[in-house]
Amino acid sequence: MVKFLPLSEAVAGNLNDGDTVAFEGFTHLIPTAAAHEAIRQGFGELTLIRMTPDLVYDQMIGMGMARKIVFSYLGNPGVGLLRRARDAIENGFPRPIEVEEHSHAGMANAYEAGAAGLPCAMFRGYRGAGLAAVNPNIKTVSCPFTGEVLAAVPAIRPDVTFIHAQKADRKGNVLVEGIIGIQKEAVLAAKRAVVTVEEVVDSFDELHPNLTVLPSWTISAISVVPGGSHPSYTHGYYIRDNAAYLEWDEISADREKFQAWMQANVIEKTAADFAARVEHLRTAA
Amino acid sequence: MVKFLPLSEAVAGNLNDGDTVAFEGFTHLIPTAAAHEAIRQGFGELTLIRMTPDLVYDQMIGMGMARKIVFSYLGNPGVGLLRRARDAIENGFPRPIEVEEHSHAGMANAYEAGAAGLPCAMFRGYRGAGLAAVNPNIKTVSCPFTGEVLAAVPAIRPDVTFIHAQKADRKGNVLVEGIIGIQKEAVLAAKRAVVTVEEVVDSFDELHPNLTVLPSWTISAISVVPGGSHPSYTHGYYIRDNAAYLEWDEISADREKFQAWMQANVIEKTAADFAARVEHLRTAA
Amino acid sequence: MSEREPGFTPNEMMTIAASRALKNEDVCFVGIGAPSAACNVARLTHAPDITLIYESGTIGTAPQVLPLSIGDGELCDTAVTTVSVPEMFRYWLQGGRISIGFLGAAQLDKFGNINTTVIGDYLHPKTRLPGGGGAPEIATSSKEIYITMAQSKRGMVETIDFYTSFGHGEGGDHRKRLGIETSGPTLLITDLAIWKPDLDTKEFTVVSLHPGVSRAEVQATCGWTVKFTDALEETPAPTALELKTLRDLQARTKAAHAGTGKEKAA
Amino acid sequence: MSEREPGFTPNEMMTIAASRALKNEDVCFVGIGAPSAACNVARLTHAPDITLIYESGTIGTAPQVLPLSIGDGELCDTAVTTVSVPEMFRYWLQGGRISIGFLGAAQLDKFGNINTTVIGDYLHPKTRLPGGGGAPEIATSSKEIYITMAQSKRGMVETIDFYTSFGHGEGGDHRKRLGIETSGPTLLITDLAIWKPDLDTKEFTVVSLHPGVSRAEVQATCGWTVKFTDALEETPAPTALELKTLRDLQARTKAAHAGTGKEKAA
Repeated sequence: MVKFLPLSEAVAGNLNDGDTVAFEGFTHLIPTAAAHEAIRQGFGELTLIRMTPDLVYDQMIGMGMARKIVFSYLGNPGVGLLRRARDAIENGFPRPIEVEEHSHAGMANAYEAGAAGLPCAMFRGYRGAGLAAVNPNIKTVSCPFTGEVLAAVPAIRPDVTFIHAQKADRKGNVLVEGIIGIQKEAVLAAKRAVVTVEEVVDSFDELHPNLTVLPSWTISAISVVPGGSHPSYTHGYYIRDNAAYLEWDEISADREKFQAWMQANVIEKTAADFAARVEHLRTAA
Repeated sequence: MVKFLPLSEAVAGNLNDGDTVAFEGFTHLIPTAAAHEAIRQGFGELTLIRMTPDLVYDQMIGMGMARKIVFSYLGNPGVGLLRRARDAIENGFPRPIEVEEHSHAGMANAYEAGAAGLPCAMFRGYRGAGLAAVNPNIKTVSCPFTGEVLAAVPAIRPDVTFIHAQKADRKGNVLVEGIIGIQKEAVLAAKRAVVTVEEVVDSFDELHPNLTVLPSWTISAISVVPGGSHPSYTHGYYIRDNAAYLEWDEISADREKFQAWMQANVIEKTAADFAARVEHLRTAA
Repeated sequence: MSEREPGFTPNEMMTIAASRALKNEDVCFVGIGAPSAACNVARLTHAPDITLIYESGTIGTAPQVLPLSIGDGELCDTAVTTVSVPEMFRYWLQGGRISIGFLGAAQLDKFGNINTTVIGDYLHPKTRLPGGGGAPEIATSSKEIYITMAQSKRGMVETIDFYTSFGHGEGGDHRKRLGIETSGPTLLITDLAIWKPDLDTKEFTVVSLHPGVSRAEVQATCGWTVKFTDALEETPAPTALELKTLRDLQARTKAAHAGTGKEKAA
Repeated sequence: MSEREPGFTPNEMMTIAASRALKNEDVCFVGIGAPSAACNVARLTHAPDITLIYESGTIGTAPQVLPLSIGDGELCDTAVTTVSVPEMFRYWLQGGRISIGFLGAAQLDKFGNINTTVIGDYLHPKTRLPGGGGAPEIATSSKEIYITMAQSKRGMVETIDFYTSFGHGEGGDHRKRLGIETSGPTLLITDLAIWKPDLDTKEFTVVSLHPGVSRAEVQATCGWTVKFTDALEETPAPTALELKTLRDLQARTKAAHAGTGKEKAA
């Protein structure tokens, strides 16, 4: 059953060296606080899975924690490239990193198959695309009725998935709303799931019945971390810190500047520091 | 683009003899008014698709309109058997009817594949089940990564789907809420879609962003028919008329009683008669 | 010993015995024809946090009255969340999240195979039954299957007419041979007895007789030669609380559904 | 003739020319790197009912300011509905509901094949770019593809380094030979010209030069030998309304995003 834990305990109890892990969020609700906690605890040899790796994976890769990355868009959203990831791929710094690259459709279908307990996903994809030639995890199946050849990719089944969400109720059910992305599938596909939330409310009784609610028994641990998705945003709580994304482009361009920033803003900080970072971004709700 | 039409015109303009048609609804939101209009207009040689055929298909089959039925549960929900459908299958009365039978998982996946534009669906199903031996539309595919043999069924692609929903806005977007069943997939899988609604509201601006809304451009025609799902129910408007389901068991048990009931309650009535049928079932909203 | 109620019907005993088999941590898929009464009695007595899932898409429901169909509004109103039917069958059932699939049966054989499809030949049936609904995949994707039905020679037969859902097939390791990794039927609760499959043969064997029921009665209402375990027990009679919970639930249900009335004559 | 504005930049001309190509009935998938400015100018001028879909799951959005990422909250706030990412790619893109897929490009060849993956060898890249995101399937599932990019010899090349998304391949009926049934790239709008594929060869051919642009300028900023149609036209300059709409949109965008500020030092 789900446990409400401090983030440090939730991360320590659910992530291990060598794990295949997904910190998911599609521009919205990126679990930055959880990722920073994982960085502080210094895990290594991780296989990082995410459709849009974003700043937190740039940081983990820059810190040398990843042996492999599985992704479909390796960018700083709205800004450009991810410079630490580039340095690892182009120069093997701080260590070489294995790359498994898909399209968004490929990753979305692979997560869906993971949530659905299937060994693989089937879809109409990768036709004429170069990825099919360089990624051995892109194969084909034939429709037994029409003969049409469709793409197949293995299901994604992370050891553990981390997401950030708006709120939990006291029983440990979790609400995700707004741009819901791939989070539900990433949680249901994983062996274990850790959720950071903005707040805990008494009950979800008044919620509309068709919202995206993850029942408590699908989650391993919940940690309350207000501001935990900064510099991404949490719909209904605070807006995106666009300036921080622009700033990251500069910080990540330089190896030393990166290390200094990580030391000051991640290593020497805690999850409790996130609340202050979003104070000026809170919306009039 | 979607048109707001009287139900008689919406049915006449979108249904044809010989069509493959789905009147969907999973206990909730059954499009009874649309089905009765189709009965009044006397279409024939239809292939009727539905997970849970229910009273309206019992009625269409009893009226001799169907040449084939595709289904996964041929019951009167909460009561028992569908006696007109039985008479057609067991005795060929009023005409023989072809049967294509699936499991719920098979039908749900087949609709999903239809909505997703795929030729077939793949899932873990029918293992050891007798249907796999009697339905030639149940085949297998092998996972190209694990070798696991999975079930495959052709996608469902109706010529036209009819559903009932809570409301439309003036632009023709449609909201379905509560037990949403398979309706979204049934609409998106179809070439044409006709929706009956309880009411039209000015705008959906205040709706939660993650509700099940079908954009106007996915729908062919909308007809306002208050009470249009009776004796099923419309969440937030009126409750299920359980007595009518029990009563149907008697009516449908006898060929003459059935004909008399159809004459009095369908043929000689119009869509406008549905509102009065739910008056005593309306909930304090 | 808990207090006992002297008078109860075989059906009440069946429902209450079934409810006792459910645990607080169970995630129970209540399929077509299954006794949701048992699941809700469990929820209202010893298993308050049990998760009940109906195939209409309602997850974690806590109905105050028993639903007449698997898609009643009450199920949605009291659910933690309500999802689409494709999601229900893909993420929740096929995803391996169901601990107990609870099935009823029109015809059952001694290996837990169930027929709710046809009596007679499939193409030319004597009686066309409703069919499987969710059962074919509930039977193979749930970790375990509980079956409950009132005994009769017509219902409990040597050979069923159609394999709507697969139990243990011909017994032994038949499930494994078909690549099915779940346990299948592990419990059968009738109005007369509690049955469990033999560890090797997988044949349902009576392990407990309900109070006052004889071996002969069980055999007289069963179409196959019944096996009884050596250590045969007597099912504890319903407690006062269990009976009251079940009867109150049924009374609330009757009152609520009577309220809908039938369409008024025009 | 509509009123003309004397001063406008090549980029403004590009955005406005692209916006004109969109129709009120279009369902437009605005992919990574694509000029959502063009889509929104169309929506704010001649195509008020155009459906804009961003791959984050927002369907029918009408943002007041341009999103910085494809997942900005503004897109959700103004959408008809917001769905999950798997649903977006399965039901909406793969389902064949998109009339126009709008793509940008880091590298483009004359057959509309696009590279946004790597410069150099895939396994040992000189520059690792962000990759395709939704583009590989946008390129094959949308009924038509519009491409927009500023011209440069580095960007418009004879041979791209990687086929992130497939255009017309080697030209001719290459799409059909791969079983792709959609039309592929039918329009290229740069800062200097409007291009359409030759009916047979599928090579992009200049059909209209923006005001004041010469053939030589187009050739000087393109890495392949440019073909011009016989009936070469001049793109009508932006109208005052078009320019005002675009500039107001960009001003609103700048003001809105400036408001977020950066994290205060601890």
